[in-house]
Amino acid sequence: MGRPPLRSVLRRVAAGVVVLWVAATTAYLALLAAPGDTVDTLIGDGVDTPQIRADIIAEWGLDRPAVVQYLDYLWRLVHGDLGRSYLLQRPVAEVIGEQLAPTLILSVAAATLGVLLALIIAVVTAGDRRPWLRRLSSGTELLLVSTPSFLIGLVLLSVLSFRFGLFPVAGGADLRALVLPTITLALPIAGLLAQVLRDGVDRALDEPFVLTARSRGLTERVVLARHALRHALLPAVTLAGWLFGTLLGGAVIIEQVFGRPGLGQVTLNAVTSKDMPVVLAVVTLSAAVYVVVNTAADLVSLVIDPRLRRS
Amino acid sequence: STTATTAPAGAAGQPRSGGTLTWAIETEPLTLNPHQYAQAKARLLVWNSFESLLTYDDQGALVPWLATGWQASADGLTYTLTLRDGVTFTDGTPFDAEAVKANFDKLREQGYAPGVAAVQLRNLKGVEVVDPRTVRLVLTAPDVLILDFLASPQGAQVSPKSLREAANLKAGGLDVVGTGPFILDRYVPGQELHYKRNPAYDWAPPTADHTGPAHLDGITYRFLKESAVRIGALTSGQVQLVEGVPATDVPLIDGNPQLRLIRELNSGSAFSYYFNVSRPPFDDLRVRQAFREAVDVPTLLTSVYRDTATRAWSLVSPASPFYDKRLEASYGGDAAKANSLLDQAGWTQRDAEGYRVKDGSRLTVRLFQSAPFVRDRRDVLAQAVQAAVKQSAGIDLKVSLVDQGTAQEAFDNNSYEVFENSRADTDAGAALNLLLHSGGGINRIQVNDPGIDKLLEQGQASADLAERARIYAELQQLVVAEQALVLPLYAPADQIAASTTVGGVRFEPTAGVPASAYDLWIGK
Amino acid sequence: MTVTLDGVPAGATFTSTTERAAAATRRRRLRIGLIAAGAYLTVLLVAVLWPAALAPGDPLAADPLNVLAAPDGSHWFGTDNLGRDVWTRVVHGAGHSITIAVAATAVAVTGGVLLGLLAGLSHRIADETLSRTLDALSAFPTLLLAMLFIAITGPGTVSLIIAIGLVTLPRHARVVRGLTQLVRRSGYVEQAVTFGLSRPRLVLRHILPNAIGPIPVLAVIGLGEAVLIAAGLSFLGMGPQPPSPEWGAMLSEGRNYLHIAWWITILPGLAVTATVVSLTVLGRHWQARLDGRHR
Amino acid sequence: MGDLVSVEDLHVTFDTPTGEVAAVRGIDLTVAAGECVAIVGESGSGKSVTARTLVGLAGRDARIRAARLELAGTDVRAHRPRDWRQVRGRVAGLVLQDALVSLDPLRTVGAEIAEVLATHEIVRRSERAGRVGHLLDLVHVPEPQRRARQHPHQLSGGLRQRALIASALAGEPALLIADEPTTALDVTVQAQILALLAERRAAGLSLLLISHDLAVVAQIADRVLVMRDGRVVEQGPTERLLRAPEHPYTRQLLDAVPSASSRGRRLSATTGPARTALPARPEVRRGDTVLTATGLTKRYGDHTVVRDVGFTIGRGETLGLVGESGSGKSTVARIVAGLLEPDEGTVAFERTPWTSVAERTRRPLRRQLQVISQDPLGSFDPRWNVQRVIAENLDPDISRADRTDHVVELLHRVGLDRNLLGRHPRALSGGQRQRVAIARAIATRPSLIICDEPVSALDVSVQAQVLDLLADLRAADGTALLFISHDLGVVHHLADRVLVMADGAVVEQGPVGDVFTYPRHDYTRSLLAALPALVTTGRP
Ligand SMILES: Nc1ncnc2c1ncn2[C@@H]1O[C@H](COP(=O)(O)OP(=O)(O)OP(=O)(O)O)[C@@H](O)[C@H]1O
Ligand SMILES: Nc1ncnc2c1ncn2[C@@H]1O[C@H](COP(=O)(O)OP(=O)(O)OP(=O)(O)O)[C@@H](O)[C@H]1O
Ligand SMILES: [Mg+2]
Ligand SMILES: [Mg+2]
Repeated sequence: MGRPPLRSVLRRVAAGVVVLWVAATTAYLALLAAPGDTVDTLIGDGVDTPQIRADIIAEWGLDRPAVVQYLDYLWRLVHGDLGRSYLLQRPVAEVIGEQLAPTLILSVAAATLGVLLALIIAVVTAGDRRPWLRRLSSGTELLLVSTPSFLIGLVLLSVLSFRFGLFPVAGGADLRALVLPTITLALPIAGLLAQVLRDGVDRALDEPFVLTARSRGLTERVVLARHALRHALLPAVTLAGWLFGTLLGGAVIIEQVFGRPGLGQVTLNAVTSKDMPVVLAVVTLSAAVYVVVNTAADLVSLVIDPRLRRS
Repeated sequence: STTATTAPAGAAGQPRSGGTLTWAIETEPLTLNPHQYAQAKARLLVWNSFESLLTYDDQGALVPWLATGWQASADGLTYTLTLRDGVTFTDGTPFDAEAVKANFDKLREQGYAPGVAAVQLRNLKGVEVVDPRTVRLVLTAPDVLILDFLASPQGAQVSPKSLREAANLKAGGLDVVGTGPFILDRYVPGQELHYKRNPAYDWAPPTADHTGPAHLDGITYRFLKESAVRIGALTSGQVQLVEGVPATDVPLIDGNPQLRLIRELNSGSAFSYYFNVSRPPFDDLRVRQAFREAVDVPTLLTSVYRDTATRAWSLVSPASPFYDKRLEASYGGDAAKANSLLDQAGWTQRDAEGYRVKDGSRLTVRLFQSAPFVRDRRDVLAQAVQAAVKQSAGIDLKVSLVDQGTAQEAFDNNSYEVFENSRADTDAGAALNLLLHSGGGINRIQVNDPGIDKLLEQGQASADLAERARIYAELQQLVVAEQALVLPLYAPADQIAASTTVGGVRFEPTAGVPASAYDLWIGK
Repeated sequence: MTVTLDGVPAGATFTSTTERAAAATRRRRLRIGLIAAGAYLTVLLVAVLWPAALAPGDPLAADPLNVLAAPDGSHWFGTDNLGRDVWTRVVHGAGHSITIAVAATAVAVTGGVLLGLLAGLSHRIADETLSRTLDALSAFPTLLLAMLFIAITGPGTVSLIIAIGLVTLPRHARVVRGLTQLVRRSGYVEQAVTFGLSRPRLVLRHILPNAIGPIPVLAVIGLGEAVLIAAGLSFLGMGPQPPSPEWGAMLSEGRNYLHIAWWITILPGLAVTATVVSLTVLGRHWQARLDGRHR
Repeated sequence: MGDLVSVEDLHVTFDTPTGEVAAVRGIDLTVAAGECVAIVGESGSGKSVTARTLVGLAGRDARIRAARLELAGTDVRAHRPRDWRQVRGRVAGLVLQDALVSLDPLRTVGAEIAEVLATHEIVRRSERAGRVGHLLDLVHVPEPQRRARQHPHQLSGGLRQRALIASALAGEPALLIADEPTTALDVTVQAQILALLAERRAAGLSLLLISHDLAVVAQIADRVLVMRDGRVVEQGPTERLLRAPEHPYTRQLLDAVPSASSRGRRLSATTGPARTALPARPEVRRGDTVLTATGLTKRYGDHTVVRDVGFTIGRGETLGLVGESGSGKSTVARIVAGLLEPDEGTVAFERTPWTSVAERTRRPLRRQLQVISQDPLGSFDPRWNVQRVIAENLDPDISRADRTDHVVELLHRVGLDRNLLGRHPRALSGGQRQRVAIARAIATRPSLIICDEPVSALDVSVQAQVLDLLADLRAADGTALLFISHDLGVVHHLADRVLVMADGAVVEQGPVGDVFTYPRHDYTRSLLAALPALVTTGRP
């Protein structure tokens, strides 16, 4: 009791591995199908002669059959070797490794801020107590989730940074440089999560057990915090996968807007320049994170909801 | 339109030593190893920590740098270089003939720098160490462009120790060092580069403003891709220098007393549209001429770049010593002429959308822009050209902004009619070779003209500047005036915006790109 | 979205008219929102079907001598960096943006319904395989997957449509799969079995129509999302080709002028936001009505 | 004085988007200290609203008007939220109808009870755990310490209801309001809960008991109020009210209760002349079996839910199937209906093998066997209207033009008007829905109808109508019924023979009279003992 049974955890991990493999393979095949071959990519807009082509083919082992290259790729992947970047001429693990931290910091900061904001908004505006506040807030949330995040970022940047110089424009070292990107990334998250949470709280408040709780003489605040909120968290937790996607996808755009280093930039560059090893690594990495995040979310659900603990 | 202005000395007062600057640049270098250099936008970084054997002065003449002199043999097959004494790499390795040989050997190693080995060094047979201060380059065929290579970033000298031991030699990094006035001491990918002063530096080239160590204690280059962000960072005082100032932001800089704008044309080739002559409709000279007449270049440049772009008349940049002035005002901007040329060429009908039609097919020409390499708002310019040729001559220019693979595929399949390009080679001849020679590496327009080939070969074989200028002028007449292979649009320029406190902001002579940080200093 | 609470602070219990008035206002507000959304969408529809009615000009007509003009009487959304009228471009761009969103959603819905139905009706192994594939698909962050796809096919309208369709497909598939399983085990399907219905008839007559119940609503809300994703991709330079006045492309082009000509970016941005908001409001209202009917 | 509750002319009205709903329209109610007052009435008559109003939880949209509204001598009409909180749990405890959802599923039972102790500061923090155990013990929860640490879903329905009562008692209120505390429970468990409430009352607690089941309240209430449409139609001491009901509605309610004594007569005055005899049962030809089941066994994992069940149903016979929740009744029904394959055993329908054959082989005979489920709404395609629902089961050969006529005729047979044709089942009342389901079932003139708890979800009076209808149809068509119910009274009223199931096995079977009068098996006996009877001669 109380702990998820080992078997279901193992099942999840196995399913996760399958997802990983499918993701990596799909990406591999997709890139294979892409127009222009690898040699073209490596040449870029540089000089192009048969000799150069031959050199490149020899250097990267591109003359091997596609199957062999694929198996080699999987084999190295299993051993944690992500290959070398075509574009940057460095080990992919290194490229990604050094760009991971900024993205991670931004994501964690944004996720924390977003979730906190959402919780506060949901708790303050749930129910019918302050109808005007609720209206205001749900309108704002709708606007936030309906506006392209780069637009929000650009506006924040123009006003707070260029116009008033409150925050540095770019850079990753300074803690103050983290403020605007974090807000930009956190706002849509807060908007959507707040809606989901408030919806959950509202729904929970409609449940008979809340009526029972009220009949015990509890204050509204206690009813909300102790009873309704936990129920509202359940649907919110299942959004973990979405949250992760938003963070990574958002990072691509936010890093571009704010000129921050990070995985998003690496990804964008790799995708636009067909830097296959890097793209594959990002795909595999994001699939791995997705699997981990979703498994974690499942486990959190188990902790929150004892009913799920029956196998 | 304005012409290039060389930088005024800048800030108030005399050069001072000390302090650090932050410079926002547009492009993060793909590699920090000069041998692998491929991005003109990264050139200003190279000369901070690396140096070449020769360099250009502002007349386009070669002057000594790490080599004090050179001697070509009468047959043009051997070049003997004497090296400067007392130079050391920043890792302590002495700079000598062995080091130069090590660099050339590395460059010709298979798989290390295939582009360099196949093009610039294609005529190099070998390098001989005569004595510690003398090296000899032996060629298989006369090739004056080898000297241009000696002055190029790819020819920069890297410490032999780095060449042997660096962890990621091709990518470069803190462990790949040269002899420059600065030492790279921090690289945060995606964010910034930081250089500190090389205190031992004492071998500045004659083109520099001063000698001895650099003025600055250090300099940070921050990568800010978005132009609006760069300008924002400058106006809000977060950086002191910005490169890549878009035309639309010029008034913003001009209107700010704390800031000033410095501008210089690049050398090499002008940004031009080249016509693919291997397939219709540009196999017809009249259509090529008509396309050129249909575009009113000055109006377009004004609209896209305000008044900051310099119109090009030739594919050779006006900043180059080989520029042929006679081409100026010799063609272009005559819509009536364009229409009559097209009528003559048989494109007489019009379809519902107003495009010209012949034998049931529309006068469509395709231009592929490879997204990773689009800069200077060339995508916007393309749209402007597109609108112009439609409005004035009924030509359907299809512009596709695509990734490199797709662009490459279009080239491989010969399914394009227009090809756009500009090159920042210091010696325009090198660019012309690649673009116009029948065997050229980027002869995308597939011109195969013995006359052109012959002129190009003569230009490469001659060592005399005046002689070369004459040859290349003849070539430009042939290519631009007679055959109308190209529609030159503008001369790429670099614009630097800087805080007025920063002094010594310069451009590299001849190349026309921002110079290294060596001469920079901070006034009061 | 308004939820009436059963038994909140009971002090309210004894108040009368003010409370009722408040409830009435709430309802009216809701309706005002709905009417505004409907009105906007109607205008949008006109812009899509007959843009010339709202903006007779040519969205591509450049006016090199009048670039970056601020909004005024003649150009009431101002002009852009090539002197094109922003209002005309926004109106004509609606066709592009909405077509992309509609087509992408159609791709997502068609694919999602088919896959979801297939998975929901299949037995263990086939279902697992399909579900895992969908999982793998959703394991990519939306934007990354779309970027990858576009990187492969090259940018352009069709790529954009398929990419957005692809990334939003798993959601529809999941809903349909879950509902199919639910419906398959429901009382009425079981009942229909006792009437002797054959399997294909069962699927066509009962399972499919009930399993796709929420899809129209999801699709409407998904439309808004598709507009957003398209804008994001265009921002990254993976959208339709210039000089197409597609909204995302306009935003992307305009961003470099934000500090000197806000209207090039902000006004198309508002069009995007208003579209997404209106579609969401409409979708939610529809959903609430469906929920009300089922309760 | 001494009255704990004193209400005069209470009106409760709800604002809804479709208009006002007057849920309570002027009732008077008093509960004296130590008294047990019951409110009975059919669904929607305003019972729950009245109960909730007493603790100020009628809802935000509710408007309340009363000439007098006093709790423990205090006028609560002007109470603010803070004042109400002092009332709730302390003056009056509330037990809601459905224990399954009335305890927070995410919290332990102990935490729920302790919450009351903490809110009203009944005992010090350190003593709370002890007090929780004590309270659970008081309501006869075995192993109180362990149960306190469990979550609601780990408790059976009966235990959950006890825990809920414990939490309502924790604040030591003088009054306990129990809103249908036994509705969802099995008879045996129901009896235990009633005993528990009686015990608390004996200990001095006042009770306001709400139920739709007269038999339940008869057991412990001192006084009964009969509500209808928000009004009290009759009230008085239990004994008097049951023995000599004055109001026709009360009488109707009493008549509608099916039992051994109601066998053979009408339950509802609306389906025919009141209290008259039903049409004769069809003649049962025992030799001519419609369906034979032998050795049916069904397992889920290592849990055997049906164990070696066998029976036959003769043509025209009604076989009753009773048993507690989870005893496997529905599983048997699903096997017999050919919706579930048994692990062992066979079923023959109309002398044709019915199990272990392909669905295609069953299809021709499908029309002969129909199913009516407990939840009629769930058995209708949610998109369809009444006409389509019924027409789906018509003979496919009937021409399009005639189909409507057939549907109308079927509606008529089940006592529904043709103006319901275009309606959505959702817009029908429970009784109407079940009639539509029946109309659909008889459309094929089946030889056997399986009825799985067809009346469990209905009010007594509606239940009475449906039962009468089934009896009428059975007589007219000679249809055999497999009638499943957990209500012994209903089975006794309707069935010819009965099958008693416990834990998946048949423990007893035989003619209804024999089994219910002389039960041989202990389980049957305990079921019968727990059955709350309408004892009109006085309280037990
Ligand atoms: N919050 C509310 N808003 C609107 N109408 C309500 C509300 N609560 C109850 N009603 C209506 O008040 C009437 C009485 O409801 P109540 O719950 O008291 O019935 P009941 O006698 O308890 O029935 P049941 O036996 O089904 O529980 C019903 O018609 C119901 O629809
Ligand atoms: N699909 C299933 N998987 C596992 N267990 C099941 C399944 N269906 C039924 N059961 C179990 O079989 C047992 C008998 O269920 P069944 O529904 O036949 O009981 P019942 O007598 O009809 O009860 P009720 O009166 O509550 O309807 C229960 O314990 C139930 O949990
Ligand atoms: Mg009730
Ligand atoms: Mg059952």
